[in-house]
Amino acid sequence: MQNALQIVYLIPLLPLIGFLVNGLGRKHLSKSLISVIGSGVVLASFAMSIWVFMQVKGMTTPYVAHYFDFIKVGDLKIPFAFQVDQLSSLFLLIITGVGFLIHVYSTSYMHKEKQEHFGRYFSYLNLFVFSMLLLVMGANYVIMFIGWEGVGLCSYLLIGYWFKNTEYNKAANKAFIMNRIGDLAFLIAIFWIISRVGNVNFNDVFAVARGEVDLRKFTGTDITAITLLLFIGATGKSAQIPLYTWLPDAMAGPTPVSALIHAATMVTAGIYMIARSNVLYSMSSVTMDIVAYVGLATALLAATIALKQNDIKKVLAYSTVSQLGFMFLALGTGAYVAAVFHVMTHAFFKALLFLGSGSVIHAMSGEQDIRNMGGLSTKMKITFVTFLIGCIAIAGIPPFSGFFSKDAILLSAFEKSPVLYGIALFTALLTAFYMFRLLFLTFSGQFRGTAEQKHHLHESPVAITIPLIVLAVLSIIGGFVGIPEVFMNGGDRIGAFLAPVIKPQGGHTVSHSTEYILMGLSTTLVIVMIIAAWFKFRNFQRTEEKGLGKVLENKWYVDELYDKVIVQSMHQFGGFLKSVIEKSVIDGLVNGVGKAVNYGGRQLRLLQSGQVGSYILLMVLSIVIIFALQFFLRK
Amino acid sequence: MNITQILFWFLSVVAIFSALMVITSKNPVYSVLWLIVTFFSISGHYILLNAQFLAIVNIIVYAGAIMVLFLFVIMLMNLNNETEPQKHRWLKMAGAVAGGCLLLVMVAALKDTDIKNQQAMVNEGNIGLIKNLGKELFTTYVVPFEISSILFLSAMVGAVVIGKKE
Amino acid sequence: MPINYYIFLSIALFSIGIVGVLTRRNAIIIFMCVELMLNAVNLMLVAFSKMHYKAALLAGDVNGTAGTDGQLFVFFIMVVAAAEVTVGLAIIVMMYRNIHSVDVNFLNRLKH
Amino acid sequence: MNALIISAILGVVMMFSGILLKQKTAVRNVAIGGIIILLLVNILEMGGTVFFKIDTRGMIAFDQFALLFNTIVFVSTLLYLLLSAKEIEKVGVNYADYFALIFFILCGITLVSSFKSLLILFLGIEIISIPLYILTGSDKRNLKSNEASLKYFLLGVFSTGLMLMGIALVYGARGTFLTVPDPLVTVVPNALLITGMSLLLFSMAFKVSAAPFHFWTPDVYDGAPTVFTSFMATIVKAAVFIAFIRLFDDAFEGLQPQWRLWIAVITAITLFVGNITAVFQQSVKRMLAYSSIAQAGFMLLSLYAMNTEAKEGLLIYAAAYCLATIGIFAVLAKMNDYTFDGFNGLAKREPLIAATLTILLLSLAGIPLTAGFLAKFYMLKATIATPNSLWLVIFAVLMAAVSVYYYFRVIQAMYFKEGNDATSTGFSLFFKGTMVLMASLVILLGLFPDLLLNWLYF
Amino acid sequence: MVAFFLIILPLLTGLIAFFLKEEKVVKSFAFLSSLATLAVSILGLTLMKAEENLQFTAQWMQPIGSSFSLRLDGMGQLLCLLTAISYPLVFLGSWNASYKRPNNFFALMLLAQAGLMGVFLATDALVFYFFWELALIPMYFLSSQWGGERRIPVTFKFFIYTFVGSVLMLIGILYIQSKTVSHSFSLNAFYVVELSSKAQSWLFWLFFLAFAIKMPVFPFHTWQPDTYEQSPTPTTMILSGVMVKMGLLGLLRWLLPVFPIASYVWGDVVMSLAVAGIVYASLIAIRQDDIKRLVAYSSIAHIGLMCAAIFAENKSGMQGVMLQMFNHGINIIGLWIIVEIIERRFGTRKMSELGGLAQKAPVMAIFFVIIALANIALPLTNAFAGEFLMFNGLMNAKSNYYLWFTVLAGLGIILAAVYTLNMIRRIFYGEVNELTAVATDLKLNEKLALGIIVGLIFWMGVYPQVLLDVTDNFSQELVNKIDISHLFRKQ
Repeated sequence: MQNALQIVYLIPLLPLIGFLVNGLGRKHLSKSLISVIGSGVVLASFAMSIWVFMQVKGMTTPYVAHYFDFIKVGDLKIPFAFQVDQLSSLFLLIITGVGFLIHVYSTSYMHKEKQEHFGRYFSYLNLFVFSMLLLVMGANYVIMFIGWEGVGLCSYLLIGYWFKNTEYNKAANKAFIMNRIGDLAFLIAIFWIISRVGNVNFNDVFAVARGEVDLRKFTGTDITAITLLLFIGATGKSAQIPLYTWLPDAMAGPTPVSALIHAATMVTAGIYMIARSNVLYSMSSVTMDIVAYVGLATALLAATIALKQNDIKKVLAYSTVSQLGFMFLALGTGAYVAAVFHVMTHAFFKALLFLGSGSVIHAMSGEQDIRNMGGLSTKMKITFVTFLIGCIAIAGIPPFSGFFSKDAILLSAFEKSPVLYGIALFTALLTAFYMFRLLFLTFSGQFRGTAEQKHHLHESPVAITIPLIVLAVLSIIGGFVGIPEVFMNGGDRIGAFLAPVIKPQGGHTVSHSTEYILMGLSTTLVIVMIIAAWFKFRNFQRTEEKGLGKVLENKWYVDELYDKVIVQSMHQFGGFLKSVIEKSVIDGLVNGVGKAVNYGGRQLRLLQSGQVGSYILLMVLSIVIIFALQFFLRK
Repeated sequence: MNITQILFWFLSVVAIFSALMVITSKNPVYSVLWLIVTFFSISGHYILLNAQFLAIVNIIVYAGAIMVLFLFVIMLMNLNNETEPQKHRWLKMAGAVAGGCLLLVMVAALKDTDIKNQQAMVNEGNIGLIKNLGKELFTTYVVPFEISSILFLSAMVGAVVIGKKE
Repeated sequence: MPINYYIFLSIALFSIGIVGVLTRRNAIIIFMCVELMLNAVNLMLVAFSKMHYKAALLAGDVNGTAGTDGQLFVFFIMVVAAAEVTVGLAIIVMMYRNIHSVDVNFLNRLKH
Repeated sequence: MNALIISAILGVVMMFSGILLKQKTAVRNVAIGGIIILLLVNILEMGGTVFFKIDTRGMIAFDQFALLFNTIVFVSTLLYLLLSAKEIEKVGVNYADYFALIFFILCGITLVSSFKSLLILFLGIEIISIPLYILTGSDKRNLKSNEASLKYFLLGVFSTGLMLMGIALVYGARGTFLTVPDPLVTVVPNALLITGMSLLLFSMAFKVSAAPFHFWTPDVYDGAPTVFTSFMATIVKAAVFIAFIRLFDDAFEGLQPQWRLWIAVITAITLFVGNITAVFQQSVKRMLAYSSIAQAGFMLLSLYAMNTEAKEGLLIYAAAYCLATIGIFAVLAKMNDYTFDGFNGLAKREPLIAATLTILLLSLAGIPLTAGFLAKFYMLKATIATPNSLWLVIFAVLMAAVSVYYYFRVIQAMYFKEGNDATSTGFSLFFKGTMVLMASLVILLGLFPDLLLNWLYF
Repeated sequence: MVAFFLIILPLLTGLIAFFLKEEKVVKSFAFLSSLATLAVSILGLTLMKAEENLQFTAQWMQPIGSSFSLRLDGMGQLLCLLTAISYPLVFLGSWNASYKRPNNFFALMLLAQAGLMGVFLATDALVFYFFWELALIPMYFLSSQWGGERRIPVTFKFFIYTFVGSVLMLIGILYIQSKTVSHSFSLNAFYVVELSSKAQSWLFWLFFLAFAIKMPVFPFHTWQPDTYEQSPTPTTMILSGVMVKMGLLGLLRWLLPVFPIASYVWGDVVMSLAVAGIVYASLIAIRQDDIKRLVAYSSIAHIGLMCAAIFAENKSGMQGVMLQMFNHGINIIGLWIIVEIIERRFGTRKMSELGGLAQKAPVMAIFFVIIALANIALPLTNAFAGEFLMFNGLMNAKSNYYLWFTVLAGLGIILAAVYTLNMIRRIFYGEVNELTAVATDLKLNEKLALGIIVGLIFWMGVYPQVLLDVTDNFSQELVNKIDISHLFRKQ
């Protein structure tokens, strides 16, 4: 029954409708109605996605739905078309599923907002879901880019949701602009592709890349350039070095937003894009290496920073950056499936963690500094348990979901080179350490907040806890779709599922024994780390950071560096142009002409002395000169 | 060196000398007188060229009427040498130099024209006689002649407009 | 008589006139110098007229009237000169009435 | 021929009208009637009906070109009288004589526009100049006027001397005064001829106030009574230009290589001096004097190019320039304050006058849709057609851009600045009507130059 | 006939408007007239597509080889539509503003419209030049009569500057005319004229100067920010929304096809100027505090991109420019409308003195954000397709430095985001101050105007094909005209 695919356009359309309804009616609709509409549309498209997912399973070739020509100039045709295949359908599930939960969560979390702002919030969320769906469903790079910029816009709007706060707006601008830098690279990549292929449809591009279309061809440089440019685009969206600094600041937005956009979905767009164009990437080893190294570096850097952060959301933000780094490492080592797998699991547990932190903040009436928390485990059981699950999942302890995906990544890293593996493992350990630091500081020990904070402490309402529970369950079982071959033959269902899109490279080169050793090693070390964290932070008293700790607390001063080197110098230069070049040089020249004319007039005037004698003298002299020239120069 | 040439040279020297005196003499009255001398010598040239009519008219109109008019005016304003202050020396020099240059360039320009070996017919050729001129004037040149009357008319009107006391 | 002599003579007179115009400040004298220039022109015209007459004779038309126009032009110049003198002296007198001087250097109200 | 004789007669008539008629208005009406008659007879002559058949022995030729120009002159004079006849009466007691002199000048103009002999040219120029000396000095109590008149006179007679020298030399070379010598007289460009030609060039340049012979212009135009400045700056100047182009077209066509370069140089200098000096002026009257020099520079382009387009262009230029300048001077004459500030806020008090004045100024500046643009357009077109003269064209248009600067100062003063009400005497309805007529003429000519030029070819 | 009416309608109504002294009357009269013009231009696009409707020729100045001939080709359609749309928007948007001597104001506005239409329609060089000036003069009077403090010197500089450019162009026109076989000013004669490549080179610069000053392209732009700042905002809307297109149209219709060789030879120089202008203007825009100046500089950047794309000389670029010419007009008019409202309400244009408007005037804020985002070419807004095509054109340009041009021009996108978002933040976000505390939201007419604009933004953003189809043939022909590859094949 194809009809699910025929109406696939409904999936993005419903959220769009939700956006319009909530956006226009935000003044008139009641909060409850807004919540129903907002979450309802997403739920609907979630249902659609499941339906689509069912159908996609068996397909070998992607289904492309062509609606109209977005741009048609000469032989360049850019259709407005959707493409549904295994990869995109998987992402559809994640986006709409997690999205729906977070909508539900928001209904209660944002309930204190004024009504019209409440409506604004939900319309933004729906708009985001719409753009994200556009991004993953686009059948060519341009449609993908439209979604790409769309999600950027929504993140901008949602980060600056509390627009009275200038700091938040600055953070929003920062996010948008940094994304734009990446987007430019993305655009140039698109143009490059057009100049070589003539259009941007995934199928045609990959066909050309595979050399199935003989007339047009990519040279090696083309591939490298295009893939690199695309990757730069990805670094912007997925917060990799050097464009990662916006993500921590993006925590200015409401917590559900951080959960949905800056943890579960948007930031994984980069991974999606690269996985989508895996054909191209596989053809350029240079890019692959770069991707791997950048990913690993980011993972490590972010993890180190996360060690010393005290804002509960900042910690999670850096852990997100770090996890994204892991995913890029996977991509770089050619383990696209592992990357996508980790995207999924990460979506579950990171969303869980963020929502948990949200619940905590909610309970602490806005307090975000973990140094002022502690001992909440007694007050809010569900939150604590789910949060704990999340931490275990991210730390990667079997059989929680994080373990499987991370293990796959580590394995592929090991295959590439043991060094990579070593660093990756180290990072993983750091992850475990800082996550449990967070956990212990928040939930164990004594309460360190103010009295009336203590008085207000309470478990969050159902609308918040239910999504937590659901996500917790998912974080536990989510890993079983990708059980390594060593445990169970054909356990890697996700790999099998994605096979039509991502060609599985042949079986692993490492022997099973080594694989077991690696797993054991990582697991034991992680547990050791957790225990270490327990002893260190069980009962915490604040101390002034110094030395490396201070550097870490200040995020290696990267923000300051950027500010000095780029922002400030640009401002200086702009000011220089404005006040010197524009005023004095260019305009000075223009006005100079006028001044010169005026001056000439003033001087020439003096020739008109009023004396008859001098007049005649001048006349006679000019006559003499002309005669002289005429008769002596002519000869 | 026949008599004509002697006369020519004599008259030329007189003309130039008196002309120089016109522009150098301090007293305006002297200038006028010297100018009259110049006119007479030019009339001499006319006679030499056998243009009697012009010679006579020159003496009557110019030396007679016009210069007398000048003389009257000068007397009327009783200008004499101290009434005319001197120009700045350098301006004078500049003027003299400019005029000299003009003379030079024109002489240089005209010294070797292709008509330089042509002759001006002297003391014969009767076109200069009143009879011929009159005939021409009242046949061929009657229109310009009448037009010149308009000129006089306008000059007269002008003189009245300017001169009349209000 | 070679025509050049006459040309140079009249050019000399003409230039003297110009020098006079340039070096004197008395309006009347300047005017007189202009008259001198005109006379130089007259002389030249007459000389040319006789030259052309002679040329015509040599060309062979006896009792031709070639060159008459030159002398007639001189006549017209005199006419015009007379007219100019009347007007000019009138203007100079008017000027004198107002500023009691005929010095052209005092004519400097209008400048720049 | 009609115009020549009628104008002379009218001059005499005006002289006597002063004695016979006592009211000023009557005299004025006679003058206006006279100019209308003049216009009619001239148009009749264009149609082919000549009242006086006189054999001028080829010294005068009233060809279509000359007649058309005369028509332009008479029309402009008519408008001039309509606008500023009143002002003429204000100048002095013997107002009738002023009209007489104006008619004598017109007589001279008909001569210089149609001469075929240097003698006629000479007489014509003199008939124009001598009355002008008078008119310049006609405001006798005003020292400036006296001074202007004396300066004009001295410089004028000096240039006459130059011209006569030139004529004499040309005669020496050619043996005739006719500008179109019969082909039997072979003319080789010898030194005599070239020198004479150059001297004529200089004296004519003086008359049209082309640099570096322009020095008299600002002083004289500034000193003379504004009404007469208007007349001599427009109609007379245009006439002398026609004489200029006729002279060099007829007499010295063969010598083009000798004079073209000098014309170009003089044109460039004139444009430069005229425009640049006008920029810094404070008095509108003096600015207009310099602008007339600048416009002369543009007209000189027609001499430089010397082709059909140039001649047509010169006619259009003459018309456009006369119309515009006469109008501006007419308004200026009614101003109490000749500085730019005198025009402040005129648009508020006299919107109609301001609007028409703006159109005229735009025409002078050469903005499209006005006759002024078309005039300049023709000049540039003619010039660009002549080989390697691009530098001159570019220079010319740059100078035109400069000219915009000082013309627009007036517009700015009228529209964008606040002023007090006492700066101008009132404008009669008749005056306004005439101004509107002029403005519409300017626009009409700017849109359909053929209206004028078709007269040349029928 | 359509072509003729497009000009004569505003011309006549403009002249009539001079005599309607009553403000309300003249206002509505002008508005109706602009609506009528819009109707005509839409007719030309839809019902009366037939060629004979789109052409108009009348005898005029026959002797000098000129004739009053108009033609409504693809680009003409587009730009006339833009002009026709912007006028009602401008009138509607600034309905609440009141001017002294309103009759002159609206009359001059309409006359300017006639001039613009003429420029867009003329297929005769002389007529083109006439309208070129005719459009300029009313603008000059509008700006320096109803403008700000320093209006007189500023607008005068603008006038002289553009005038110099145009007279130089006139020389070029005259020269070419003298070289054409039929000695005619008609466009087609210009297209087939034989010029030596040397002559082409200097003629190219004569023309380019005129257009560069008009657009304006760096470094001939210095008149523009001052003029935009000093002019009354409705005038500024027309200046920046429509008038700058005169320069672009000049390039497309009168420069490239007439001097294909020179355009190819000098293409790199021009593109470098344009691209330099993009970065330069954007950097300056970042440092602006005055909203008008900021928008002015951003406009310079946009125009620079269009100019560069034109000299990419391929169809993608051309189509992009066409699209962008229209959309840039719409967007910037939208921006000006809001700027004008702000200035009228608060008497200041300094961003440092504003802030927090989003709380007091949410509707205004939403409109402004949408238009501003359209201005930085966010996908699914109208500017995206245009800029996309232009960049694509740059990327596929013949020039050897195409990559550099693309990347540098791309910097413009980022910088545009920087200054636009900062502008939004500083005007609308943050806490209110005592100035903005009393702010009120949009009035109905303003809502209407902005609503239309936003509607257009999304329509053109989602389905730009509407416009692309209009200009498709034109661009194709243009590209064929300027293709000089056959010359190389010869050698």
